[in-house]
Amino acid sequence: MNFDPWIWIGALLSLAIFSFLYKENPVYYVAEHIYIGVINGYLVTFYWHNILVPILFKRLFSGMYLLIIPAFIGCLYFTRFIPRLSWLVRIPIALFMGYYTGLFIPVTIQADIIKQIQATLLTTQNFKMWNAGALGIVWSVILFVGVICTISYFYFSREHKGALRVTSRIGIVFIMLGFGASFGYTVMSRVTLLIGKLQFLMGDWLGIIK
Amino acid sequence: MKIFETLTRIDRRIIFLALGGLIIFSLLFPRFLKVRVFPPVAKLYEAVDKIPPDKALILDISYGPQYQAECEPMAYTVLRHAYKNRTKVLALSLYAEYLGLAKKVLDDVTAEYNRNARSRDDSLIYGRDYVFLGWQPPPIIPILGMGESIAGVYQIDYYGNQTDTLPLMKHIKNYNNVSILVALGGGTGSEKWWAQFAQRKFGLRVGAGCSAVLGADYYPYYQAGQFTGMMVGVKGAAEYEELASSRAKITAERVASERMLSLTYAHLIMIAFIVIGNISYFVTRRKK
Amino acid sequence: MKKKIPLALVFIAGVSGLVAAFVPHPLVKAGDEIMRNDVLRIIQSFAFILALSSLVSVHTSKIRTRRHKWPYSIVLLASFLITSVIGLGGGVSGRGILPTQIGNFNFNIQTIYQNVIIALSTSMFALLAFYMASASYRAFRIRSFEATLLLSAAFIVMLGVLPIGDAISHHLPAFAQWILDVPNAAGQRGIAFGIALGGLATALKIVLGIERSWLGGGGA
Amino acid sequence: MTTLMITLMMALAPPSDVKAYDTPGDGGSSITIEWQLSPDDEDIDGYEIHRSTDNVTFEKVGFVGKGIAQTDDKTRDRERYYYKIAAVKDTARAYSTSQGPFSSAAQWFNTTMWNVLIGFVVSSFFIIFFIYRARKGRSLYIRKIAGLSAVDDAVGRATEMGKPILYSLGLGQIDAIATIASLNIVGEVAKKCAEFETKFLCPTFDPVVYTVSREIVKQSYGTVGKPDRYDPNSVFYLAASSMAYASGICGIMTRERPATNFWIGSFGAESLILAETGAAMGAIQIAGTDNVTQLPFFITACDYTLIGEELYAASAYISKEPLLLGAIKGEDFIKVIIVGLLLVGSVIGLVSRFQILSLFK
Repeated sequence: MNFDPWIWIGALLSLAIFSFLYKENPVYYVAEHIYIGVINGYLVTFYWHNILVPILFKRLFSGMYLLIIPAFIGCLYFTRFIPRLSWLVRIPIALFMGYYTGLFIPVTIQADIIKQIQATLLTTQNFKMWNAGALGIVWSVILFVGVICTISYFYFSREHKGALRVTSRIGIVFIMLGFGASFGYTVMSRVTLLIGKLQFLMGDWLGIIK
Repeated sequence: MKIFETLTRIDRRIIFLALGGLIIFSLLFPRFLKVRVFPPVAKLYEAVDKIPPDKALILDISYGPQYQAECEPMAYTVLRHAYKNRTKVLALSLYAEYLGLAKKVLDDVTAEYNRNARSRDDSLIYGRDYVFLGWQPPPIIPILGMGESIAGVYQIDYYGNQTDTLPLMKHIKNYNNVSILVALGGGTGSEKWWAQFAQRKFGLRVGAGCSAVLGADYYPYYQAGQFTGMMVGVKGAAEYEELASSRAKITAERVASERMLSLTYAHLIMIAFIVIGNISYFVTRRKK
Repeated sequence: MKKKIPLALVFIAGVSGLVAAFVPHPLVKAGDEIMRNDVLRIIQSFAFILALSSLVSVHTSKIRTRRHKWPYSIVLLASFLITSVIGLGGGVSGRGILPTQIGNFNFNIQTIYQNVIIALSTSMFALLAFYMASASYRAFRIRSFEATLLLSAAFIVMLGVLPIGDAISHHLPAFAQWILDVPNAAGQRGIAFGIALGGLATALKIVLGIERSWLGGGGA
Repeated sequence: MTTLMITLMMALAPPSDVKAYDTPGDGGSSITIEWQLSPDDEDIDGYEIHRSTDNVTFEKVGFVGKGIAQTDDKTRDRERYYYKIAAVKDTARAYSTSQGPFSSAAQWFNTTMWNVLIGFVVSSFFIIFFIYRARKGRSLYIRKIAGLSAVDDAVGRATEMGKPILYSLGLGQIDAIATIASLNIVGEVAKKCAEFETKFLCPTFDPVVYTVSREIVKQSYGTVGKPDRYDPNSVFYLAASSMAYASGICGIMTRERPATNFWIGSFGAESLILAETGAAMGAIQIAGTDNVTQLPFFITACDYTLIGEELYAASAYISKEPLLLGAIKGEDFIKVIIVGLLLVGSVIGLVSRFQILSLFK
């Protein structure tokens, strides 16, 4: 058995979390509240030492007075406590949201539309991607049909009747097969993590296994 | 027929108990499971096995605690394999947080090797046989910079030695003296960066080891030849161990292969519950 | 004014973001970097302070009014305070003004991170293994066409990734990989198109001021 | 020694055909250099890039491995540069002839993104066009979305049982589109809770999202005429770390026992922890996310799941705003264009020699 106090703290907190599997209980609640408290304390440290001090205060005091502007905009969040000025909260939010949505538009067009079209097109070059010889053509065609049928499932402005009903049903087949497969694949990763965790408890802490 | 009714609604705690109990049982009585080796791992093994004596292996250990269980066995088995062949090894981590995990692997495997060494020549000596370069931020700096000069990027190693004074570093100048880099990333995507930058710009061969969750994302890189070989999840590590044991005759403990047994139990019990659920569902529904 | 100024700002900010993506000129790039690395990060830190005030106020009010299970709130506030003091005073690497070591016992913020936060987060992560078992038992039934598909794909993959699947048939692992590479990729790609278009439309609506829920007014 | 060096140099063939040009679509300060590999490429260490401003004194500015025939060099804009490439083996160098002058400049448009620009213009046009049509009062049909019709029942059920409703906006920041869609839905759900006087709980992850959602919920209570029923602590910040957030919500679920859970927004691995704990508590659960990797878990553990774009459609649908609905029609129109592009592109790709893939870089 290991007598390092940190190993004990880690082990007991882990057991407290696992106790939730049986049912909710005071031990879990204590761990939960410690978790939320500690993580926010850690985030305070992070925001202070990694953002506010180096990016704002140090530079502000060394002469970059313009930084007072973002600091002022940031302070507008606190107008929430003053009912007459509370609408000013919208200003930092507008800046934040506006800028990131603007940046988002070209990125998503490039990564999620143009690149995906490229990978789906039926061309001899894409057939070769599979390293499967003539079968590559078959896989590419199945993929192609699957993509188009899945898109049709997300066609909202018409009732799914007739041809659209058929294609959207096929789309669902692809979606569900994919979901099942990625569920199955993820199991392996999560179970391994659990095995590693149990090895820590039984080995590093209790010392009953090697 | 009442039994089937109950079997459609097994309390989740029974499932938890069965799963947890089986894993604990398998850990108490460890046995390893033989696995068939698939081409991605076989190719990686070949590449590491055929490293010429004048060239080195770089091992990038950049996984965090969430992927430790999957990626750590990979680090152990690759490093053992390299040591067994007396391949020169440079280890590094792209993230400061994970240096501790990297150091642990390096210390453990080196000590294990040296315990069986009979003479000084036979044992691994720091600076002559292996070097721990440590960490240089941001990741792109070592990835590109080592193409020109490794000692230029890592002017001091993890222990504070002047890197260019180490005997090993006199021969290993840049990627031209490196046969393959094995990147064990686990969730950060760093394996891709090695392929995108070091591989494309310097023609460095890159092998990857990643979590099972990322396997599908990384497979295209292997298919396109950007990864020379790859290990996916604990199964990939077990396949490598299989080769290390059967071909390189490494006798060390096979952690991943043992975990494969626990993993098999876990999968089987999950599958068993799904089957039980369906049979009893089928029976009770027919009755109605 | 209470709505017009924010709407004008969101438009200006949105167009600047858009321009920054298309224009590589150093002037624009420098502006983009200042915006993302300095301005927005500073603004975000203030939002975090506001959020913390919510955390503290919820729990102090619980303690004051002796609401159901209030003692846990003391645990939360205490661990929050202790960690903050150690982190702020002791510094990121434990070399701050506050001592973070007594004898051999080290308690700087990194040690707390390594031993408390990581222990807790990996344990939560490990719960997933159990929950996958219970969720699959409950939901993977041949109840409907969709559920059957979900079930069979998961079944094949779960077997296929194991040595035992390989022992049943050498084709099983390849088949599992195939499901992942072909039908899964097709489904995901189709979903991705929809998400991209929906995202694009929402982004446009925000920049143009058509989507105003964020003003707090709900709807237009 | 000198003789040895000369013989070595003579044995080494230099690279040829050195070409250089201003790197396209960048912010300047970069010149791209290309060359033909040395015939001795197999044996050499790599290539050195040498640069000069006067074509007389050259300095080494870069190095690439063997087998590589292209690189870029950091430059000062408008300065004129000459380049030569050396094949390197140990101390031996075989230089190509020098080429130049070349200079770099900053561009005002990233020419490699022309296809993105076209995509942007075309899709914005259709989305705005259909929004405009909707504004004129054209009625639009939107197919039924299963999770949405359940919202009313879910709120009603919680009211009957006298239990609260829990709504999570996910782990995305305010710039995540899923979060914004979720903000639309949270307002409507809060309105229903206000009407039925059902207790409403909204633990948040991101600080900025916290500030926004608080305003929205407060406003919702005002809209239905019950501002006094609004509890300022109903929307609260929990923790900006995924597993801490999950552990907190698990605790809240077991203490407050909500009858209905909404998981709408962007989620990571914690999705199953949330949904499975909720399912074990017997709550009705409605989920919606655009994180494809988490959808399988919501599908298995929740009663209703809005898949990807359904979430955005739902947010437009639930607000019954014709302008928002118009955008959906526009999106559908673009889908038809995409399918058309796929079909036409494939035909061109199969029958002609035209490199169709190059259009979609």
